[in-house]
Amino acid sequence: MATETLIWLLLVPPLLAFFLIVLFTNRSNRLSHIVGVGAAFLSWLGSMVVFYRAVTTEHLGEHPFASSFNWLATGDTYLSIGLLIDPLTAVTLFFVAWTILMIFLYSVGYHNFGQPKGDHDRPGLPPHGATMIDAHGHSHTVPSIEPMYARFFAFIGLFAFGMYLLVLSDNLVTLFVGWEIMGLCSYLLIGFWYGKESARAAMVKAFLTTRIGDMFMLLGIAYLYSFTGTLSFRDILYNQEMLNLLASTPAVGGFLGLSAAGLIGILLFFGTVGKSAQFPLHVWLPDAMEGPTPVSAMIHAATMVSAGVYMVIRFFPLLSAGMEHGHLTTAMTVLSVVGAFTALFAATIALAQNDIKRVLAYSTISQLGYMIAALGIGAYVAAAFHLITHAFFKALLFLGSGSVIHGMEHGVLHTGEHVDPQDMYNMGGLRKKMPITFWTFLIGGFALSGFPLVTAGFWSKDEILADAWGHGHYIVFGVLALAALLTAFYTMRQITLTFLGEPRTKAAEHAQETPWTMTLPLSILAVFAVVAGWVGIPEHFPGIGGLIPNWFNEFVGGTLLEHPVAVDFNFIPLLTSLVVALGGLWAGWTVYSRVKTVETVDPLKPVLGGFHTVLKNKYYFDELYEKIFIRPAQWLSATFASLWMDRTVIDGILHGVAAFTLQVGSALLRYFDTPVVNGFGNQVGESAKKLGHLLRPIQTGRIQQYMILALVSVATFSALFYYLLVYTR
Amino acid sequence: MIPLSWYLIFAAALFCTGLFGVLARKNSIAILMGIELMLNSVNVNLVAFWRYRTPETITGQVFAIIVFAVAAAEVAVGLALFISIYRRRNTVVADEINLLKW
Amino acid sequence: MDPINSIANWLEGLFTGWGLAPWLVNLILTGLGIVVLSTVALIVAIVCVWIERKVVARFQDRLGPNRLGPFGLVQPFADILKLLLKEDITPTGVDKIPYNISPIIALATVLILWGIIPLTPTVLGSDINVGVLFIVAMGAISTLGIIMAGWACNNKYALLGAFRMVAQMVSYEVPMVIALMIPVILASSMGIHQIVESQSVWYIFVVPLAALIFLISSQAELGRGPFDLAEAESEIVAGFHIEYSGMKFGMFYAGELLHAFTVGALFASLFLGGWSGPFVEQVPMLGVVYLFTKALFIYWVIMWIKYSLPRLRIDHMLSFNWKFLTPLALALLMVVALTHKLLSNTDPWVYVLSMLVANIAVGWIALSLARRRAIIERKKFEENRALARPAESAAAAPTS
Amino acid sequence: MTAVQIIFLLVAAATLGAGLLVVTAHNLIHAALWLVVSLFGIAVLYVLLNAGFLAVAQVVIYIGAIAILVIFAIMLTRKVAADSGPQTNSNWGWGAALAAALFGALFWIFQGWPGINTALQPLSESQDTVVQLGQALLAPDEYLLVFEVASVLLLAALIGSIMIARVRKDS
Repeated sequence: MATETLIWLLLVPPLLAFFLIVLFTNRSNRLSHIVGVGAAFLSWLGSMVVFYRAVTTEHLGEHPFASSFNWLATGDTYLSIGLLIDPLTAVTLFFVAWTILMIFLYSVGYHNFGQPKGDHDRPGLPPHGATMIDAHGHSHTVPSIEPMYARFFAFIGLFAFGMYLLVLSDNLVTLFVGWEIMGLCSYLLIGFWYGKESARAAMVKAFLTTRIGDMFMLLGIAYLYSFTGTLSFRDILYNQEMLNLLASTPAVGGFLGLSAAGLIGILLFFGTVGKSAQFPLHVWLPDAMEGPTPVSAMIHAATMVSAGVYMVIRFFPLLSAGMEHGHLTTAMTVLSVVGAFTALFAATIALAQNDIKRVLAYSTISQLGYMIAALGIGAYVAAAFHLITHAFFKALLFLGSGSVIHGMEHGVLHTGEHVDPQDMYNMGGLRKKMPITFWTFLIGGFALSGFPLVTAGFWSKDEILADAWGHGHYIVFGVLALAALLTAFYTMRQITLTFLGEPRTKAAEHAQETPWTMTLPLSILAVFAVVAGWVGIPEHFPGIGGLIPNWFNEFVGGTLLEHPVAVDFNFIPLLTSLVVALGGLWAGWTVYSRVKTVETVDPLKPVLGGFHTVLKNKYYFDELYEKIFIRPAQWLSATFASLWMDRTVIDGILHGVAAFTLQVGSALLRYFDTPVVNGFGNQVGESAKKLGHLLRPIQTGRIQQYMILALVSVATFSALFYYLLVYTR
Repeated sequence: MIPLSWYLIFAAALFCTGLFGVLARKNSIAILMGIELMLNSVNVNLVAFWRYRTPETITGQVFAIIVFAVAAAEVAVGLALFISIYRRRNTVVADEINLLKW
Repeated sequence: MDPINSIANWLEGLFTGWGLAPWLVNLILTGLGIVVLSTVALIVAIVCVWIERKVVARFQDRLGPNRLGPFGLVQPFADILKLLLKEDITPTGVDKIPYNISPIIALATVLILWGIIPLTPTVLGSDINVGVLFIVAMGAISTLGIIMAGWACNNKYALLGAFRMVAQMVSYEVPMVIALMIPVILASSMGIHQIVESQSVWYIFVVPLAALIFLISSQAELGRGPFDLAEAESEIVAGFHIEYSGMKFGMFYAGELLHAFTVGALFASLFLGGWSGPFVEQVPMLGVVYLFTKALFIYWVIMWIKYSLPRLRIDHMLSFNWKFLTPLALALLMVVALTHKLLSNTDPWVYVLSMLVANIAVGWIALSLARRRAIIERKKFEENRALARPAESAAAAPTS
Repeated sequence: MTAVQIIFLLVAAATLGAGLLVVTAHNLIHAALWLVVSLFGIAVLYVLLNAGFLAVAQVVIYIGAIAILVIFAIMLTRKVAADSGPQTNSNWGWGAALAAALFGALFWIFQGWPGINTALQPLSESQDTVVQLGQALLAPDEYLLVFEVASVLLLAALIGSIMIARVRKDS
């Protein structure tokens, strides 16, 4: 089949699955997950075919697979929408397809398919477990199936559709549509267990926070459309005249001396800030952990946050438009500052979190900051590379953490002691209980902290650092290096607390390995977490450099108009990344292998002192926003709007008006209404009656006579008009 | 070589014939037949204009097709109406279907 | 170069040699062609009479006409002679014009179909680009002829027969048109000639289900086989041509037989590759032989069905069409169109095989659905069915 | 006076005559049959206009479906076997006058219209109107919407006519 046809078909299965499950199969859990996973599999299959064809095509960058049609008639032109496969899309599609399929499969196990119904499970609450009487008459408490199993698959189906649409679309309209579909789905999925107060709060928070970013993004899109008259990537990003024009014209109002390109870029970047949780809009991401773990993985690793970065990478030509050698455009400066800061800042917070998923959430924020910073300093390929490797190992880590939690929950149910199955302090020693989870998690964690040479994370991070050094952005380099150090540290902390040492609770002792539907995705993703890095090894790397050609750079670089040159090799960044990775890991191990019991205080506390509390409370950002935005808004609405404005002014006016009107009304009634109006009305009625009697004979009830009358009158009038309009002219 | 005017005049004549049928026939079904004639004359006009004025675009024929569809629908519903009227009032003479009089 | 065209060219040269205007020559040649073609068709009809009688005889375990000439070959001519010599009765109270026109329409609509059937690669009456639709149009006109006949006779039985026949034809036109659309989709043309030419693989192997639907619905179009309610002797004496006698009846009769054979020829052209066969490129006239062989085979199948199956009840006939055949045809059309769109530029074997599989799948699904329905119906019927029981009193009566 | 013109004149005359008989014939069945004749004439005119598809579609739809339907309806709604007496209502004079006036007006408008004598260009050989028609009917930026609406209309008519003409149990 022609690739142009195939890429359209990629979108169909997830959407179809959504409707099928919602409309028909939602009664049967088995059917629902068959439909859901089947749809994911079909899309995955198609994506792999497309990817294969893409990589085997010469000069895909110049001649991508594109197919579009005129959709919306805007005046005499058409707003054309369509799909596009260029190298960037191809690689993105690759990891999106893999992670989505893995996550679908994982959800089957995570929601305890095949387990009995819970004793007192209610829709909207996580399953509490069911008691079973076994053959010997002992009653066990075993995990119970998710009450809204089918609904979950419907949601993630729609979510997958949104992501595919966003990745494949060749214009901002459909990209934004996919973007918003995912926003909606993340809202629905974060609040999937809507029975929990915190989940409800988190879903609203996530929705509103991202909405702020989307608002700016919409502004950017509108500006872009009004400026260029098109929203297609090929027309804007791949013709140099348009870019130069955008770069040369000053922005509306010319504030900050921005160029149009710069302003649009920054506006679009705000969308990304919201979507991929960059500082200052990062607050929603940790709370999004209220959702089921596959959702966290979906949102954080595979799809939504990556989507933000993907959009910025996609618009890199616009952002970098008008960049001379060396010095960055304003937009890029903004990117690098925000990115680098976020990277460091989130990493510091991650140090002090105890919830296994929250740690990962903050590390996600910081890694995304990495990519943004990389883009900011113009390391296009490096950013894309890190996007992909990160997607794989972060999905792996999230699913792994989910598996850990699942195992812990099993233990909790088994022992019946009430401990938080997500708190790392309650774990420990899980490597014996859950070997597969442990090894895969270890691989993921090492990839995240950039363990040298073998892991994917090392290559991508090293490339970013090398770029930063090579182009002489030493501040960014320093900040990122520090962030990398912290990353390695907290990753090792997490691994140590979770898996190493001895079990610190009975629940941890009775934790149990999860079913194959969960471990299989872990294993597959672990493979990618290692090998994904080998496609991007720089040629001049000592020893192994050039064994495998730096295919990634060649391929993805082809997306841009002029092929970006890989920076020549330099030992300083390499040494730096080696030092930070290994040093961080070693430090994490030495510090946290000392934690023996649940009550042990975090060894960092004495070191950092008060600052640790600050970190633990995420720099009090939630409280800050509470104080700055929410409280004033509430106060304004309560005091000003409601009390003063409504009650006093408006009500007062109303009452006054009402009283006045009553007076006037009675006067009118007495002196005007009764004599004049009524009299007139009666007259009208009478005359109408008379007229009716007059006209009565015309209405014979014979349709043909009516028609004759109508035609005669039409003829007369047309003749009249003809005379007036044509002859007397 | 037929001039366009012939088609137009023919269509006009047919249209007026149909109109007369609509205005003057007693039986409702005959009125429907008159309407059919009018629709057909319109179609002839459409196709003739297509052929003579814009032969490169197919618009005229498309319109004619749509008119076919409309005519079919109209006949189906109209005849169904007449049949049910006949069942209730035992007549299809237009003048006797005058409940709405006065 | 086949004889027919060469003769035509020779005549053309001759006439122009006489100095006739080219359009006049054209007119004469066309007229000649029409005459020749319809003569051939009518002779075929006469042969059909013999074949029909022989075959029905064999089906009913008789010998059939065997007295007159070898194998009774001369029998049909005797029949014609009889029909010609019969007195031509025109009952009182008939509506003259329709009464006399309808037999002509009944025969003409069949004859005119021969104008678009390609006999050989080189010989066909006219290659109109909407041939398939033309077939349907002629069917419509024959419907008109029947209802005219039924009404004009001023006879209740005739009118009833005409009503039945028309209801049947109008409703079975729907699946027939849909089934006809499928070869059109495959050949991406409505012209019969192109359809025949584009059959590198006979369409009956590509879309067997469509062929089946077409066969069934044209069986109903013909009003024979299990669908011959229009002339159900036991109920309405002979249907719409009850009042006709002599050659008028003969025309109806010939029309019906020839129509059956024509349907065979159409089926052959649409699904069995028409004139195509070995050595047809070298000797075009072989095409006629192939076409007629295939047509005769289909004609035989039609007779086979007709003489093997009992007559349907009218409501069964209609509900079979509206509740089974039409939905099936629609579903098949969608499936075929989709498959064609998806696989049109793949390897032809993949294409043909997947098309075949799709057809079989659709047919199987439809059949299984119908079977389930039938089981339900039968249950419903057998529940409230009065079973004959021995009378209690008779059982209890003392035997003395 | 070429052959085509002669054919046109004959067909047009037949069609018009049949049309007149449709609106004047006493026997409704005859009127319906005349309607068939005039519809057929119009099909022939389509052929003269190189609209072969329309011609055949005209035969299928109008003669095959509509005319048959009309004949059925007439047969179902007749009190006596033969209609007798004039089939025109009291104010047929008005109708005739209006029709004549309309024809006059149209004729006069044609007189004024310059495009009335447009020369007929032969269609280009490459142009296959059937293919063109199909693509035009199904192209999203051409008449797809119209097509869909028409099909919905047909469906509505189908259901509606069944509902109207159905014999209800209660009555």
